Amino acid sequence: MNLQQVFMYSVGASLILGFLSLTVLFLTWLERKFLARLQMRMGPMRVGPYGTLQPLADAVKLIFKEDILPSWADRKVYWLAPLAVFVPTFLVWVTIPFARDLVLANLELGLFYVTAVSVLSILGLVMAGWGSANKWAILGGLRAAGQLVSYEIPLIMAILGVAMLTQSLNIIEVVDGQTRVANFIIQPLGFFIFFTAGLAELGRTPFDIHHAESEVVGGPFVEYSGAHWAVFYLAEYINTFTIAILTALLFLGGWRWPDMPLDGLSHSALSVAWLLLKAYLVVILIFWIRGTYPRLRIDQLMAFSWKVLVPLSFANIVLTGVVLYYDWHWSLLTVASLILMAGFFLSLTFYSGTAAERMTVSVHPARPEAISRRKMDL
Amino acid sequence: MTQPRKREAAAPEAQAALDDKGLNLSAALATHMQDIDIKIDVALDEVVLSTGSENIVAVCRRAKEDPELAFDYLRSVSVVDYIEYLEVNYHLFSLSKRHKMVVKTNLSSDQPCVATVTSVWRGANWFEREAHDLFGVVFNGHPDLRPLLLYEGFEGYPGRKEFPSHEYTEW
Amino acid sequence: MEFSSVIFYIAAACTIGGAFGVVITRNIVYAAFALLVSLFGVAGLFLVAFAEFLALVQVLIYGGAIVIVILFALMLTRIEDFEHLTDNGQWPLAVVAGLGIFGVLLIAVLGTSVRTGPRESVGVRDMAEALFRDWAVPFEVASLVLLVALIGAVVMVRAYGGKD
Amino acid sequence: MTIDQSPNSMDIMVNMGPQHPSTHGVFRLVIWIDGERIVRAEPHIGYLHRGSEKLSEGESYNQVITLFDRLDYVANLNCELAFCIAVEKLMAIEVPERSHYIRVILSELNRIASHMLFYGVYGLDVGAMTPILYGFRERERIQELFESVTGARMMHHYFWIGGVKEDLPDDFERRMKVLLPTLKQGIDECDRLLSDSELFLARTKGIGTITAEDAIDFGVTGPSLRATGVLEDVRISEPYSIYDRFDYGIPVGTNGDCWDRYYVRLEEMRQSIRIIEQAMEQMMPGETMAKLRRITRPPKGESYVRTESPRGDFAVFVVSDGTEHPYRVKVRTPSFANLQALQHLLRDAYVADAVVILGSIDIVLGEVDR
Repeated sequence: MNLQQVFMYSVGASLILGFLSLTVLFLTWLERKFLARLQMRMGPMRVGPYGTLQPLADAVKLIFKEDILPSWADRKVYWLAPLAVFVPTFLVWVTIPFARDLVLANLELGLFYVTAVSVLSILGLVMAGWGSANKWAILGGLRAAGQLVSYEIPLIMAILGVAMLTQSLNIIEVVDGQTRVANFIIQPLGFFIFFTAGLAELGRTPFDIHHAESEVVGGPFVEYSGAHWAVFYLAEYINTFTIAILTALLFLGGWRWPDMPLDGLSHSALSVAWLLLKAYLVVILIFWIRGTYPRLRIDQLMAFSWKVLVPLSFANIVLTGVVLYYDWHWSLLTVASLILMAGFFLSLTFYSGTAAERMTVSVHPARPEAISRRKMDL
Repeated sequence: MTQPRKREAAAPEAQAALDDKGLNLSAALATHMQDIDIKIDVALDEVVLSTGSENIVAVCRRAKEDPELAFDYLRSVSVVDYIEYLEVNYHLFSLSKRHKMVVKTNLSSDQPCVATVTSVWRGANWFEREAHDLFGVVFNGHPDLRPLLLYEGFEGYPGRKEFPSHEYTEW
Repeated sequence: MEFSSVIFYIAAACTIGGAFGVVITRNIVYAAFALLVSLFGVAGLFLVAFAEFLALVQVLIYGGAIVIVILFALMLTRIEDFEHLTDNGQWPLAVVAGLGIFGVLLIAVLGTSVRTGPRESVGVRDMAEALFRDWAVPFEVASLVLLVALIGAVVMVRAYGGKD
Repeated sequence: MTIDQSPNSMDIMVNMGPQHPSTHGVFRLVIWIDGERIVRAEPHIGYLHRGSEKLSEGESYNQVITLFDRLDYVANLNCELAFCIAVEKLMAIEVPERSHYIRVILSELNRIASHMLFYGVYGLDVGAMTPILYGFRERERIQELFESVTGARMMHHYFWIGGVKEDLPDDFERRMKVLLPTLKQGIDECDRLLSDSELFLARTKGIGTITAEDAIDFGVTGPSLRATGVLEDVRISEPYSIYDRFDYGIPVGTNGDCWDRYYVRLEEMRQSIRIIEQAMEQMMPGETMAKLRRITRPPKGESYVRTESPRGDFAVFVVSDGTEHPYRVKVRTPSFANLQALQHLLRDAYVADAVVILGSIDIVLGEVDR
């Protein structure tokens, strides 16, 4: 490695950092606007046209806010924690391509690298929880550790399924493998597992238990304020975008499916646009889920991972392996995956009972002559 | 500081009128509580049962467990400070029979002391704690008489008439 | 100095420094973080040796899972009771054990002829074939042992945990 | 594991509140947790104790109503109603027909507003973000109407002893014609948004159950009691005002869990609308205030009046000594008694359940602490 290469890498890394920061600014605006749409309100409207400058105003506010250090906090761990969350989230982007030739370092083990590095940001959350010397923060840190470690497994297994299909761990090769058919058509089950586990990794709404405001009041971030809190925030949104773009790359065909007609520079430009479009669709889906669902409880969350997602992801791998080994047509995998998924959702509805069984509230007429005396004669 | 007001003798009394349920109840009370020293009276539309403080638990338990009375629901426990004595009111209601009654007992102002009814209705717990807070009534046998509404170490009984509300400055 | 030697010295310093940190620090959580540094150093050494897969496994399993589980256990216990490690009588034994292992490793390293010079990294495919074809039986035995350990842990926790 | 076991030395004590966002006011719940499971819980109240009962003894009867506005600050009119009825009963006042209807209509509207607040906040408690905006949208419509009727959004002082302060505004009927159908639609929308959600059911079904016997024993009333399957509503068990003139339903649950408590309230809003519709039809023009002396001076005596507030049995015990000040006012507030059952409800709960259970009994701290 020579000096020029080092220089190139530094320029590339700072470009990615700039791009990610801008993306985060845009994502915060998009989330607020989109949720506002769901909730019949306007969202930010005052700063700039349609509130477009609101993220900037927020950023400025956060930077100028006082950084508070709780007196009992473990100073070193407390200040290091935001960094420990942010660095891995950023490092993941080293190997994420925007187009075939637009990538900082195309690692042969790209997919494995992504999973390995992204695990590390859990450590930052645990550090934040412990360093804050706050019981809610510790509780949140523990929840984060438990949740993220368990959901790592189905996530990796879903990625493994994709790797088996393309016989490669290189992300660009994975995308190239989807020239004809995107992976989400071949492996709907894998797509479902990856997206669900990805949501859990992000700590987004049905799985946002580690910083649930109504329970652990922000979890590991309770005591943070100002710029340090902003770093957590930045990391969280980068993570969201990472999962979205990974979904687009691994399952939605990246820049390939359906294939681009153009060549050369225009091809690259179009590729990036196509990829970002897919990624933003996933982002919107994530926001939509946030606006719709309540949160799970920690034991339900764990049970869902270990009892549902992990067995399903193993089934996905076995199915893929069988189909690949006997060299059957890919549509067989689709059908088998769909049957498994349908079985899962059917058992879910069967398990929770019919609408009539769930309805345990009945209305009794209040007219004295018509009162039926249920349970009154105790 | 103004003298606490006493009840004026000259004021007119409110008219009492019991409905059918009340009449039935006062008749039933006379037979079902024969062995306890009680006095049955009427206040507005409610049956009033007055008894000595030593009989409170017995009366309440009888009122709850007797199938004819079946007072399963303790509406509230409230204390009225009549300067010379404190009156403790147990407002009862029967959810199955839908009749109501108030049990009254008088305690001395200096050492208000009565047995707890938490063993009869668990719901009496906080009502009694509150009465202890505000009026200083000691409920013997209560599981936990720590201050509920006031903070630990508050002095005086702010519910009583003699409490100097207007002179009281804390902060 | 070559670029790879720079990385090697950094990684080696991390490994040894982290290991010393684990032993020296009195704060048990700091010890866990020092262990993390040491494990990352090892990952860096793997990287220098062109074993990228091993390096990533090191990061994923040790950095991600093991250290987090250790921290998890530390936090579930009451921190104020265990904030400072106390000396106990085991350190002479520990020194003996450490020196013993060091001696064994030293003999093993000195007794092996080490090839130096540029090396190609081992491909994932070669590794997979080695693991799942040539060494399939030991691999399965190892996973069986882990399974037994897992079940044993569950049984032990159940025995203490009461009704659930 | 029971809730009252003594905490183990390994259990962590956590203060939930008074600054915790899900305690619905300044309520402090001290919990001892073993991992995520609650081993012991101890509620602490009194942070909002303003001594309303004592203050009442220094005010004239009509001024006391303003203190009652501030007890249950999300269902102010229901509190005013209880005190007015208690004094009127003591004085044996015949309240004019029209003011009865006005009181019923406004109280029921306030019940809907209160339940809508519950609905929204409950959504937040289980982690859903959207319900609160839907709930507040409906609540806002009612508040706007209140503003036009009473001149205030919250602290109305509109029900007076002997009637209501003044007649309804001219456009009241027209506004109600628009309001009621929109409210109905809004309630249905809220219902669809949350009630059937698989995750919401998972969080609330079977959580925080209480049997009918236990609930009665603890003095739990209102929707929380009805959720256990007891058909008990002050409006039918001890009718006051003119509630016996309407045809409506009392929702009753089965399991006494969080979902039942939630859905009983949701259904109650629909029934309230039925009452309001009938009241609007039956209401005739006429006097709104009984002929009274300028200074209210009830005869010597005491009256205890129960009303059905959105949270349950809201009762007022007034002792009069014949002067223009009440001798003693005791307020029996539903949240106070319901909150006693919290320790019982929290047995075997997780930390996340604590929030859901506390939310489901819908306390208002102004009412608990008085």
